Amino acid sequence: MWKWLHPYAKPERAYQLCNTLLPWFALPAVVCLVVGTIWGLAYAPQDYQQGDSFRIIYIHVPSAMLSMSTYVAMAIAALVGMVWQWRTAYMAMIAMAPVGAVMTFIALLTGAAWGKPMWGAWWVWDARLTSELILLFLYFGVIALYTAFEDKQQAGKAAGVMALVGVVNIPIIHYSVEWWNTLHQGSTITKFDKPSIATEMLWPLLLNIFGFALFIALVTTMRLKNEIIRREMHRPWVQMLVKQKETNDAV
Amino acid sequence: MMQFESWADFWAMGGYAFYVWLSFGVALGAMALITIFSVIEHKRLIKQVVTEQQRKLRIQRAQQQALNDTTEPDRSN
Amino acid sequence: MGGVFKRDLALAFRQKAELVQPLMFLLMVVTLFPLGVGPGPDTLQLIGPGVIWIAAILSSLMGMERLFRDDFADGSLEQLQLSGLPLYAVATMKVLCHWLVTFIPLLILSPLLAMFLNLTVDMYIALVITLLLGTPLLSLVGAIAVGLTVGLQRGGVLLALLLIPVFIPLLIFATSAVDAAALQLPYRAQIAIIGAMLLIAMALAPAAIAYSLKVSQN
Amino acid sequence: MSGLVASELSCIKRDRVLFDRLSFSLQSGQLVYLRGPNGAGKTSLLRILCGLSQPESGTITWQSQPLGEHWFKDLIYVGHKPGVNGALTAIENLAFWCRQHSVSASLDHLYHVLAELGLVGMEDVPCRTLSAGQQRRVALSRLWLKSAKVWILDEPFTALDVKGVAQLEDKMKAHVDAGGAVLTTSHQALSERAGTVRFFDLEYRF
Repeated sequence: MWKWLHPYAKPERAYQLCNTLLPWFALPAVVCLVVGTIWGLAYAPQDYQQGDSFRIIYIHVPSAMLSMSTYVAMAIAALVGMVWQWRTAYMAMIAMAPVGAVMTFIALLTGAAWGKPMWGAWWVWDARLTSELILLFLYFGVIALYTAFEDKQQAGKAAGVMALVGVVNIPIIHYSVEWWNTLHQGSTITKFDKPSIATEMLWPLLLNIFGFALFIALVTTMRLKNEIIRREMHRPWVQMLVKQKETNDAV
Repeated sequence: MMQFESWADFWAMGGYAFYVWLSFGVALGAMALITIFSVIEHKRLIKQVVTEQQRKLRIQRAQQQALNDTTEPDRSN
Repeated sequence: MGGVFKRDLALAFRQKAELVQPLMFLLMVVTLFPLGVGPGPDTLQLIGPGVIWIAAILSSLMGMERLFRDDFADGSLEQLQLSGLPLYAVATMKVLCHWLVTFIPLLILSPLLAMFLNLTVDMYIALVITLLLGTPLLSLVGAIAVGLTVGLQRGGVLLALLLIPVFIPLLIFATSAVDAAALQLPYRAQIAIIGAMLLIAMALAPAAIAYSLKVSQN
Repeated sequence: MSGLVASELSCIKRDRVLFDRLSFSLQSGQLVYLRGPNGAGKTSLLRILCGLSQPESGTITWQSQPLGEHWFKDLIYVGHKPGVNGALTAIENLAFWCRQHSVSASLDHLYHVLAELGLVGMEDVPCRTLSAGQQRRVALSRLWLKSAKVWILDEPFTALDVKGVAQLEDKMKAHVDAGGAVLTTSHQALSERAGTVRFFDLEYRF
């Protein structure tokens, strides 16, 4: 795998790979999201307890799940960059950060919108919501550190270290917040636990999880392309590429 | 099999319309925004490369000009 | 290695203002709380552990920059890196020294804080144990972020941004230990978890600090 | 190949290629003078050769081995930043440095070296009270203290007065004559006192 992957460490090859992958992410992402969402909204059966408000699950759970996985993916990219000195790995890491932050934001907002009818308050210091909030802070940290550096090479490395520190911390944060939550839980709070979710409810959820994952991959590739161009602006291959594009557009 | 009797029912979401549509709306909006921003950024970067190329061309031309200017008096003599 | 330690200690005592200022900050932040929420002894006891720990984290963030800032700015760090000594060991020494001069005074100050916030003796004992185990963790993990931001002109707020989320678990376990002590409950579990986190940090942080300093030198 | 050999070095700073596939060698008995306009990457090259920062690609060897402890033992680097702590005295700074670099120098010797550099009476005042030129002398006194084979000096003449420049040039010549090697950059030309100089040019690249 190493032999096969290595040429893609070169930004130019990575850019080409992005271009080939893009349609493969875009189409299935749209299909999964559209089908999953319509199915979830209109065809999945009602929850006998929560009524139709449970339908928020079809975006809350995928975004919450994938916001965590995106952070882990960032840390893996950072590790790859560190171990094998791939510039593109750092670029991929920083391309992921805003997407992950958006996912976290969606998870937080949908959590709040779900919480209001269920708990009667927009914000409840529930374990999962609190972890999501801290995760959002971690994303902010990585992005802020990256933008603080003038030299983006250095920025990538620094943000990578912070992503790794964060990823070591995520399980600890998760555990600690859960501990804290059970400790301070005065009133009975019905958690988001999905009590034996019916299969008819599950299929659209799986579809949407898939769709969200593909969407994240899609936006990451788009942003990675941008990052590569920004960093390689003065290289001949970028200039060739742009020239080619111009002539194509002219015709 | 659709779970709702009518369109009106569907939009009402069993009384939870505001929360459900808020969630889906914001999610859609956020996802659309980040996609659009990425596309706009791509266009901006391509434009930047083009201006960079033109600047380089100008510099080259100016240098050529300067070279011509210094050699011309020699020819007139 | 001992040289680094001695020099840093000497430097710390020569720049006493930098040593004392975070402590004064800590004292003032703690004073703000009774003024803000009212002086009811029960309320104070309830929020006390959290207040002390939050104030400790904030004040440690204030003084944290000092860890590598001067050495980076004047080039001493370059010379240290070229001395052939392993950088992680040098960094660990510096962190140890920083911990001694920042947090030992805090521990000395802690009885006063406990009195201000009406903590019981049991709570105070738990507080001291958590401070003893938790503050080295602050220094070790903080040093990674300091190493990363040392080359930046305005690293101060950024440092807090990076570190506060990372310190949340420590805050939770430490305050929960003191709360447990208030109710006469055992709090060994919390202490054990903080200890475990400290051990992980001791194992991983030196390498990470060394790496981040190298990144900053690039 | 003995000496300091760098091959195929590339360096990218702020997404600008400073140099690409650059090869360089420094042998004993050579004084190499690195020239180039501002922003050409002189300091970056020196720092990479020292082992302070990593090149994008390429290898550096010292006496046929990759840079490591044996290299640091044979190197003195004096950079833009003097590496002198302002709160400590010159003697304290140097004593600490000697200890870190495993140089055994007695206190008397330190006083002697500082006196030779014209810093009599300034040995035990905090360095921040010294002038820029005096601080530079404290930094350069390392060349008198450690017997290293290679000196890498980044703008060593900055802030030095005429006498200081001459003294440093003499020292560099003596070092080269004794079989040492010097790599330096400067904005002012070296005078003849420094002996034969090889030039190495870096160009500014867009």
